[in-house]
Amino acid sequence: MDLSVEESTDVNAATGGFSVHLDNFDGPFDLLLQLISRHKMDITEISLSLVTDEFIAFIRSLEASGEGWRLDQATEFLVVAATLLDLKAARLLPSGEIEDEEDLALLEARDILFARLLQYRAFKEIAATFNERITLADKYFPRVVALDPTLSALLPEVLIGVGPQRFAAIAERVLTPKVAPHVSVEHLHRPLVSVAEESRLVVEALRRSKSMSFRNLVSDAENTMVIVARFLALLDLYRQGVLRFDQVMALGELQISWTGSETGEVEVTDEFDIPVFLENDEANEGSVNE
Amino acid sequence: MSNVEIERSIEAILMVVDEPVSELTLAQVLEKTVEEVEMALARLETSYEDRGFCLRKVNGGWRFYSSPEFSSAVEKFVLDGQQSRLTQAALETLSVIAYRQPVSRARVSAIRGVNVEAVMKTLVTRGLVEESGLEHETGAILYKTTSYFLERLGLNSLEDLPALAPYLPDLDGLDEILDSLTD
Amino acid sequence: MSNVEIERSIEAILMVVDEPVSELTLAQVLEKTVEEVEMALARLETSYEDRGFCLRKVNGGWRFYSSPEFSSAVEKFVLDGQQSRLTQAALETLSVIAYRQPVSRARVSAIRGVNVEAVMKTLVTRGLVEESGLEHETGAILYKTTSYFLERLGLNSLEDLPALAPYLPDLDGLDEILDSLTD
Repeated sequence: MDLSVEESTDVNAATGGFSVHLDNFDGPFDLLLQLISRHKMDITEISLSLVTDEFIAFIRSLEASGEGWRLDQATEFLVVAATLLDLKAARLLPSGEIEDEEDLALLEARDILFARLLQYRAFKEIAATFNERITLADKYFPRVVALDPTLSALLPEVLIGVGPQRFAAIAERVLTPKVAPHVSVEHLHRPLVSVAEESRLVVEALRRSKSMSFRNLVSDAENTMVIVARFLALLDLYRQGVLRFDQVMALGELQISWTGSETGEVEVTDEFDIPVFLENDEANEGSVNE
Repeated sequence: MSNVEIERSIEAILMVVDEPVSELTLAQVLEKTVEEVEMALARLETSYEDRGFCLRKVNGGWRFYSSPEFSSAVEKFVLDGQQSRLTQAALETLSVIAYRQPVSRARVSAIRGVNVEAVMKTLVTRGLVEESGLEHETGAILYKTTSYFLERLGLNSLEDLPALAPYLPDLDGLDEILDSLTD
Repeated sequence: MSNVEIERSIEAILMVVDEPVSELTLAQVLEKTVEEVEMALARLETSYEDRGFCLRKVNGGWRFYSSPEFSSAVEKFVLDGQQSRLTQAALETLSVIAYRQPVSRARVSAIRGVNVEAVMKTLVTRGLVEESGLEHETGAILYKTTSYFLERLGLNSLEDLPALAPYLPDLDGLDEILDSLTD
């Protein structure tokens, strides 16, 4: 992901705002490290508020960028941002002795964040040495030569060492694509059903028939989600006063009659279609940008 | 058999092998002790210092390699084996696995602060990382590096990995705190 | 490029190249005259006089060989039981060739995820695998198993190889999967 962000804030009014230029950042730790190292600062409380401002500005700009951001990244960013914000708030308050539990918790949160950051930085630096090693290792070419015919004639009979069945099992294992195991999450990703869309279908059907049973109205529904969506649409339309429910007895047939206009736009709600995200790691599988 | 004869015999053998040979195998063939063979190998290693080739121990075995300074000349002959480069994300993930193995994907993810699923797949597909049983408590799949990983890094064994200590400040109990956090 | 550099470059090349290399080829690669290369080779030849290997010109090309004085050590190494049993890497490569023949080395490499050059050479040397024409599009050498392979596995014909699970992707499908993973 390449992002170049220009952000002006009044937080740093004295210097007339600042801009953030970051390339190829990879998660919140990565970003924090970049911010800290760009200011050539120790990870100290003094630098915290400046770094916090930049971090938050970065998150705002991500939001504003229109391309949105991924849930798993977003939650990580938010956790880090919230911790930073807490720490910044503590900086703004008059300094004094640690008085209560909350101050202690704040200090602990800072230590934990820094510890994780230090750990990440350690592996990032190691990764650089790995890269150097691989680059160097690629420059050594091994001597790989066939045995001289006079010598290969001396070789004892080769021992394959396994029978045909075992041999086939090896082939099967080698030929099977090496794909990391993957927990299917398709059941968590039911195709989204839009209440607004179903609402339009319901209005259309009712205008045509004037009166329908709920059973008929959902007879062509592919799954339960559609049935639920149409029911929600009915409730919303009822609230707008364009239809009437009749149910002779409890749990009996639900009859719906259209009382609204013959033509024209019916206001369609979108309150049911606002995405709700599950805070579940598995639900975001495969949606990472690496 | 004199020291020089041991050295010359080792040279003669390594000139015909197509895969790395361990000190033990050489010792058995030459009817010498492993120590004698090790010393001979060390002397040979030094004697090639100004040559266009060298002797290296990678992944537990010895063989001849061309010297890296002359790789550009060699590359004109050896078109094969040009490996595609690993991304920064793959390198970072690989280094976490190398130092924390066996390790679950969730833990690697926690240390890097991002979802590592796609990167882990790439590393497994490239043969650098493989499964290594299940974590006792959680049942999560554990991963470790392969012997091909050692070859690619030109390492003899995992013990030759650079120490993590200089990179990771030795704060008292840091590892324990981190463990409890990332579990 | 100094005389020493010419010598070192030649050493590096000859150490890893399997086929004998002519003076002309070396001269072209190093951008030197044939005379300069000849003189460098002569100096190198002399410099190996007390080594366990030597440089020899065979069939118009130069190549490293073990010195004849140490042939008994080399023969003992070759005859040693170590060499008669196939390694796991060789077995895996052999199984890919057996079930996907005729197949190029690049394809076997792609399936196994590692460079198989050394192992393929072993399999050819051991008479289990042989060349079988060229791939139409790429001109790459194709390999197939030999009748000696069938004999050693105790089979009458390739049709007697146990069938693999039907769900395994064929080569084309597999390549796509591999591509998509390593992108």
